[in-house]
Formats: sequence, structure tokens, C-alpha cells
Amino acid sequence: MVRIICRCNEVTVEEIEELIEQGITDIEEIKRILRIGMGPCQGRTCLPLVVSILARKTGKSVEEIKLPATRIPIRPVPIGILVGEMNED
Amino acid sequence: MRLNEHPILNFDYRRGKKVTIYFEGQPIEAYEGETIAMALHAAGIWVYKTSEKRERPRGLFCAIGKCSSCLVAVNGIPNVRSCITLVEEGMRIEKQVDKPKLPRDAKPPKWKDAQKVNADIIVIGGGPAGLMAAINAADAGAKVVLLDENPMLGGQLVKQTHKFFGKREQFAGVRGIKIAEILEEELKKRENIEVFMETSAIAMFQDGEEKLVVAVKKNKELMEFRGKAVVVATGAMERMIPFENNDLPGVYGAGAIQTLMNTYGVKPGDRVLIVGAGNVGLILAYQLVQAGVEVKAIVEAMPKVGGYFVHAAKVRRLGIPILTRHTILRAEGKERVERAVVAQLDDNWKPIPGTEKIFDVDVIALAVGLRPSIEILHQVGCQIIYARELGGHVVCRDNRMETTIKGIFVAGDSAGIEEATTAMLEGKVAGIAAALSIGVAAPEWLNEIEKAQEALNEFRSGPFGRHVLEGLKKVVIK
Amino acid sequence: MSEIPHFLREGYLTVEELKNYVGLPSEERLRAKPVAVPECPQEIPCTPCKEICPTNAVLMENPNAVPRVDYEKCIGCSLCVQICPGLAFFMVHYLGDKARVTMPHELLPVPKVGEEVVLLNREGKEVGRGKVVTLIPRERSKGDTPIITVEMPLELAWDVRAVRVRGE
Amino acid sequence: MSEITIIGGGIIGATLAYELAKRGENVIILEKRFIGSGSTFRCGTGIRQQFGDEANIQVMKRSVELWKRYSEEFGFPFKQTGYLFLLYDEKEVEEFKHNIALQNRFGIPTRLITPEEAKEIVPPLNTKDVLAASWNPTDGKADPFKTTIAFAQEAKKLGAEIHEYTEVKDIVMENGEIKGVKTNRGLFRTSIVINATNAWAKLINAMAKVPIKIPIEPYKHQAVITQPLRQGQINPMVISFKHNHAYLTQTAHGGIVGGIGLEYGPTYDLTSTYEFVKEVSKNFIKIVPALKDLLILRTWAGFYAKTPDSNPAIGRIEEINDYYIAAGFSGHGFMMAPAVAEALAELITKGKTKLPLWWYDPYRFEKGELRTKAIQMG
Repeated sequence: MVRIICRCNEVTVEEIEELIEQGITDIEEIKRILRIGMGPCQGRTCLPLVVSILARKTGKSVEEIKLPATRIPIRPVPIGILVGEMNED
Repeated sequence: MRLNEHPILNFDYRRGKKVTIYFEGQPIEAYEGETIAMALHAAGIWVYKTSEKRERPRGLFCAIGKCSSCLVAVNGIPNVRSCITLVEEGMRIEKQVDKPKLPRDAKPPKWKDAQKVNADIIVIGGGPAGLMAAINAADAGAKVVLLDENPMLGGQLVKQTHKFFGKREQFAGVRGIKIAEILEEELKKRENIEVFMETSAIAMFQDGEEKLVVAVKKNKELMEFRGKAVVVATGAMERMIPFENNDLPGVYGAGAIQTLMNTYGVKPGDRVLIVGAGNVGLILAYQLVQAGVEVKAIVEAMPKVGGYFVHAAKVRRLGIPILTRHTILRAEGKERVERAVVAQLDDNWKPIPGTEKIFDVDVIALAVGLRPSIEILHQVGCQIIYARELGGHVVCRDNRMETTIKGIFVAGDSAGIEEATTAMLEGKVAGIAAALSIGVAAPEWLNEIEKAQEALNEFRSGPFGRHVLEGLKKVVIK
Repeated sequence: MSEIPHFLREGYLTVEELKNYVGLPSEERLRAKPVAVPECPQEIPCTPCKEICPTNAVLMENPNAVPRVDYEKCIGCSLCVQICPGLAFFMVHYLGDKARVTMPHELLPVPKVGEEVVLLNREGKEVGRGKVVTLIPRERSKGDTPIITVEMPLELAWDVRAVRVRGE
Repeated sequence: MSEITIIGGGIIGATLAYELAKRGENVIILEKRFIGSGSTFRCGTGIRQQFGDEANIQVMKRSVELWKRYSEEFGFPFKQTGYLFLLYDEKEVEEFKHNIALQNRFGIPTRLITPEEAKEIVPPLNTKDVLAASWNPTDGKADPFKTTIAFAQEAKKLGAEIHEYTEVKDIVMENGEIKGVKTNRGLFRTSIVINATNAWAKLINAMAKVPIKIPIEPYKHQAVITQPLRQGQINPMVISFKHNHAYLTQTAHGGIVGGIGLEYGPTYDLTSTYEFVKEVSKNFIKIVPALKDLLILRTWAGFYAKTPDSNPAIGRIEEINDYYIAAGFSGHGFMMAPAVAEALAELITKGKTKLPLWWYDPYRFEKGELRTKAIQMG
């Protein structure tokens, strides 16, 4: 059964639940292990889902779960643009 | 499949010149002004690649350039987001079979410094909140720049064929698409507003006394906007839910489906199951019927319709069942959705065995809620808290929409999920408050803020608004 | 779950609920001329019906209140049916053993006057055939919504709220 | 009661715990968040022996031997994909010739190669203006996450205790003797403390009232990663001093990771800066022009815990019974960890080590005997 949480790195609900059951409940640590939120969507879809799974499995309230930092660039940008225009001549 | 007739929309008017693009060598007819993904979908191409780890088919998903699902190679350049890249005559599009390789000999780009634009107030987002913020800030005397990542102004309004609620002075009884036109016209009348379309903000910083908003225009030019205040009106993101095969092509967000059919006149599929009977799901069902698409059912996990009853009544009388206390168990299909399996829920939100129903559909529309798009506010360091009533994590702000960072304002769905009507009112408050905070607006403008605040209070005084007020208690500071 | 009204569980009103939430016009009134009936039982922030009514027949104590129609004041002009953003206003008129129901119709095809249409009740079930007697097309509608008046057997007047146009 | 308490669960803490536990010591790690969460997981992954002084060359040679051994024993990936220093002027070439000779003397097979050879190793490389390159195929890289977790787990198997989410608040001392460590989770009684907190070392030193000056300051060092590419695009760590001390390589997940020599500090702030994003993009493209079409997915920052000579402070603080420090790695902590851990474990348990740990003497700052500045890079 494939229930995808993170489309970028193809992480499933079961994989996240398994980690939480092992006692890993720090969203940063889950991120490092499963690489959720590290793909091109930068966690926009998956992180809220992970937060809610964490809350459900640990009995914590969502308010208590700290979101990982949002860093620049807040959307993926081709490197070439950051240095200026993309003219090749 | 393209829509040629529509009871509300006129696509002939919207479509540009016919062009030919090539997908894996096959010629495909497209129209200037539409994105690659739309043209491919119209040609019946739903699968753009195979995922790497689990080798699953991938196609369109968010349709707004945020997920990674629709990447293709265009004219040899990999990783092009097909959902936000416009077609061009002769474009060659290839499936991305593997991760890209670096060419051995590429020339470095010729670089020049970022284009710099200065203004009093920078408005990020050209939806209902951003447009109203810009218009009001300009009227209050500020020089305004507005940036929006889409090719057209209006945000989600441009997909809304239904008429809005509220008071007539707040555009009640007017269709969303029309409101977008009206606001755009108002915007264009004002010489002290400069608009940058297809321009995505990628970062915001405090730069001395000023705010610096870094953006990328048309995915190829770096821009630096400097202003004394910023209004963030970046709208919302759609929520996903986990169910088996929720990544199959054909499982689309409601917004993606609206983009397909209402913005580009592309039929999203033939038979649809909608998940979620909030306003988005109900309105989507009606819009699908208007586009000539069969809606098999709407499933809703709650025991009641979450959106406005009148929206539900509109689709019920057209024969669309609403299955409350039901959820989707799985999507089925090889390359794309062929069926959806739903089941009834018990009091503990667990599916009841034996209640499974199978729907023969090619699209599963997810309308399971929105959450505020707060990335840029989070990145710049505004205080964030969680308020379920407002759709998730939101920024703290005062009653004039100013966040915990002085000079940074927020409005609309990015300040908490509500309605276009409240978004416009909040935009007005934020726009004027920003102009007042930097000292360009005359003090009389305070009256306008108060009027808008009264209108907001009035709008929120009913049972739907009470919920929002609960959320606002948590986020409104001072 | 008993506190959740049927209309929110199912997404449509029963005639019984309609009577309770908005009240129905008297038979006498229904025979006199068309009369507007709001099928809007939920408190939502919306007021165009009240604002457009030329005789102030739509009663709402605040913008979130459930609209009620003073059926004696209503002149059957159909403006509320045209403007209502929720497509929740209808007009009913009894004529002998027939009834005429006026309703919004935002779908294609738009029927022609005189055309026979399939009548649908609030659940979308076919309940009979009727005939379109008048049409206000979109461009003449004050609310950008085409409205049609359909004649049908009298006993269907409180069931039929949509039509399927067969076209061709 | 434990004999030895390691404060800090980064790569240094984890490898030290392993080495000490292996030698039969009763050891615990106190980590304020989770294993690796400080600077280790944020590091640039590179492991090199190309240094310009004897001590670092010897330590890194041993480190690479250990990386190799432990990767086989514990099953984490360590790849000897090499380090390629791009040299653009005669002066640089001369300097590197000297370093290469020194490295060769210790058996490290570094050699000077032509731009053409460099392009064979990294095909998309821009070799314009490159005079030569210093190439050592036995340098490498490893996944900081997997390795640190592996060392921590192996340490645990040998009896070490790891206390995560345990933040040290104070060090309890009596008459210059350590009695215990106070944390948010209570008192841990101990007689030996090792400060392995790197960027936070000065805070722990202050708690222990270390009487000498050990100037270790946290500097924000940023990194960037691109979308994933097919494997084999940029195998070695590529370094160019000319391009603002840029370093870049491909990770096991396929993205190009790297950074430049832009630092901010001393600071505990880790927000990413616009200046960095622009600078890193500009310099990366000059080195590998084909990167221009790649998407930058993320930036992040970690700390370089810097000393004035970019060499760490490792050793015993004589005035305190018993307090050790292994911190201030100035960006080299990850690569050095296995050798440093082994040497320090020997020092603690046997009182001596073969490796030249004296070079990292924590008293050298007090004495004004700074070392040659270590090549601080990747």
C-alpha cells in the first residue's frame, strides 16, 4: 500500500509512523532521516501532514510542534538567475 | 479535451494564437498564453514521467508551480515546471526519464545586476486582498508596486464562476471572474501603482530602515524591490490527505482542476469524485457540471456539509450525492486514476468494513481544506502560531494587519483562511494601515480603516464568522 | 448526531424543513401572482436579496440573518431570483391545476421558451416533465444568471427546483 | 555514576563515545537536542588529507584510514572520490607544490595535474584560466547523518549511554574537581567531562571556569544544495580559492552541495543571507557553468567554531580535575573526528597517543604560540 505524504522523496505515512513509534518525534530529525521537505516543493505539502501525524501519534497538540525554519529561497530558483540575466552570448 | 461552450466563460476570447508543440516527438496543438501542462492535458497526456524511487507515474498535481510532480525537459533543458511555463511555437517537450546530467561544455551566463525597483509599499500577491491593499494604499497617497507570480491578476478570483456573498457594496452577487476584472481596471487607473506579473518573491529582508523583497521575474530575471512597508497577500495552499495511491495522475487538487477548466478551458476528465464538502468542494462540483463533466459524488468525513448549505443545494438538485461520514480509501488504476473506493466512517473515524463503494472515475478532486501561505513571513521572522480555525499556522498581527515586524502587513488567506470578501476588506485595512505607518496617508484615512473593520465585524457576526473570531483571538495581538 | 438538521446532513431541504425555517406563502397568495420563496435556512453573511428588493419584502434583521419574505409585500418581480449568489431564491405561482416555478439556470444548454424539459427535485431525481414558459437570458438578468419559468403539474410545485434540458 | 561525560552529541561526541566505550570506559553523552543536530548534520561532508602542515596531514591520514575501516565495519557510505583544488596562478601552484611534497612524504598520493586531466575527472568543469590542479584521489566524503548515527549506535552497543534532549546547565565542582553535570533532566554525577560542543564550547568552558583563554567563536557558515542530478556529475570535492573559497560536490542523493568562504560572526544566528545566495551562485557558475540551469532547493547554515589559527583545541585542562576539550574545529570537525576521537581516547586512557595532538594544545593561545593557519576549506 502506498500512501504518499511527500511526493518529492516518495515518503509514505507508514514510514513516518514507524519512526515516531521508535521514539523519534523531533520534526527536524524525521526530516533528516526520511528527507521529507527536502525536495523541490520545499515541504509545502508534506510538513503540515507530518505535523498532524506527529500530533496524533504523540498525543501532543499541534501548537506544541515546532515548524522547521523557512529558508531562502522560498521557492526553488535556477542558480543562473541569482547571478543576473540568463543571456548566453 | 477542450471546452468550447460554457454557460459563463468564453474561451475563444481568452485563447491566443494556435501553435504546435511536440511531446516525445508527437505534434500537439496548443494556444499561446497557456501552459505546457494545460496543452498536454488537453491532448489527453496525463503522465509526464516515472518517479525514481518507487517508479510510479507522475503528472500534473498542484498546477501552480509548487509541487515537483510535473517536471519535464523543454528544448533540452531539464526540470521545467510544465504547469507554469507557457507554450511556444515548436517547443520540444520530453519526459524526464532520469535525473538530469550536466552538459560538459556550457557557457556561463552573462550576468547583470538585479533590476531594482523602489516604492513606498510593496504588495506581494495580486489576489483579492493584494489588489485591494494596492488600490487603497495608492489612494491614500503611497507609491505602490504589486508583484504576482501568475500570468493574470485576481488570484483565485479568476477561476470563480460563482457569485459572491456579502453586501452589494462588497461585490455580493458579482461573479469572482468579474470582480477580478473590476479590481484590475481600478488598479490600472492608478498611476502610482506599478504591477509586475509572473514575478515570484523568493525572499524578504529588513535592509536598514527599508524592506527588501527579492523576486524572480518570468523565471529568468532577478528583481529587488525596496520599500518602506510590505503587504503580504500570498493566499493559501491546498491541503493533501493520505490515502492509498494518492499520487496517481488524476488525483488533483481542487485548485488545479479549476485552473484547467476555468482558466484554460481544458476538461479535467470525464467523471469526477470530489473529496470534501466544504465550500471549495461544493463550488467545484457545480463548476464541473457547468463544464459538462459528470460528478459522481462528493464524500465528506464530517457528519454534515461544511460549506454553505446553498452551495450544497445547488449540486444536490442536479443529482450529485453528498456522502457525509464517508472517506476515500484508495485510488485505483495503472497509469492514472480509473476508480475510487470510498467507505463509511464509524464514530471513531475508522472506515466500516463492508461499506465500500466503488466509483468509476478518472479524476479524484481533493477539496480538503486550505492553509495559509506564510512562507515569506516565516522566513523573514514574523511570529507564527497555530490556529486551527484559521487553517493552520498563521502570523500574529494587530487589528490593522501589522505583523510582529514593524512595516510588514498581512491580508487575505495568508492571514487566515476565510473568504474573498473578508480578504478584500483585510486588504483595504492593510493597504491603508501601511500607508499610514510610513506617514504618507492623511489621518482621515483612519476612518476608512474603521469602516472596513466594521464591515469585517459585521461579516463575521454569523455562525461561520464565530469560528473565525475564535481563531483571531489567538493571533491578534495588542 | 440528532442536533444536525437533515438539510446539512443531506444537502437539501425537505418541504417540512422549508416550512419550519422560512415559512410558505398561503394558497391564496400563491394563486394571486408569483411569489418569491427563499430556500436559505442557514445564517450566512449575505444580503443582495434584501438590497435589490424594490418593495422591501425581504426581511433580515442583520446581514447574517436567514432571509424571510413578507409574501404580502412581494410583487413577484424575480429580481431576488436573478441576484441571489446562492441560487437559493425561487418563485412559485399557482395557475389552475398547474404551477409555474421560476428558477435560476446557469447550465448549458439554455432552454427555449416552449421547450419541454425534465423536472428535477431537490435531490436531483426526475419527477416529471414541464414546459418552459419564460426565459430571462443572462444578458438581461440583473444578477448575470439566466432564469427560467417552468410550468408543471400543481402537485410538483414544491418539489421541482431544477430542470434538465434535453436540447436539440 | 559514569566515569566520563561527553557534552555534545555531534560527530566528535559520537566517535569519542565509541572509542572510549571500546576501551572499556563508562561513558555517557549529553546532547541538548538529538545526535548530530548541532553542526554535524549541517556540514559539507568532505574528508581531505590535503593540508599544509605535518600535524594535520598525519591526523587526516589516520582519519581516512579509520573512515574506511569503520565504513566497512558499520556499513555507512564513505567514498574516496578525491579532492580537486583548482589553481589559477603561479603563486598558488608553488604553494601547492610545497604542500604536495609534504603530503607525499607522509604517503598521501596527491599530485599536480593539468587542466585537461582535471576535466576528465569533472567533465562539466570550466578549465578556462586554470593553470593546474592539486588532486588526491584518496580524499573523500561521507554522509554526516548516517555516520554519526552509526558511531552513536556502536557506542551504545558497547555500553555507552546517550541522553538526547538533555541540555547542560552547569558543571558541579568541588575544590577544582568535577563532581557532576547539571542538566534540564537532573544531575549526572561524573568525574571526567569532555567538552565536545564545538560552537558552544565557550559556554561549557565558562561553566567549568576554565582558567585559560581558549578563543573559540561561532561563525555562521552557510551551505546550499541543488535539485538532484544523475550520479557521477561532480564526484570529487572541487575547491577554488580564487572563487571566494568555493567548494562543491555531489551528494549521495544527487544534489550539488557546497559553500563559499563567506562567514558571519561571532554569532549564534543561523538565518540564511541574500549575500550568500548571490555570492555562492556566482562563484559556482564560474567553476561549473552548467550549474546555471539547476534549481537551488535549499540553503542552510551551521557553525564553524573558529580559533585564531583555524586549528582545534584538543587536550586536558590541567587546572581542573578532570576536564578535556575537543572543540574549535574551524570547519574540520567532521573529517577529523575518527582520528581525533581515537587519539583523545588513548590520551585519556593511556596518557599518550602517537598522533601529534600537541599541535592542538589548548594552551597555545594563552602562550601566544599560534600554529600555521590550517587550510580552512570544505
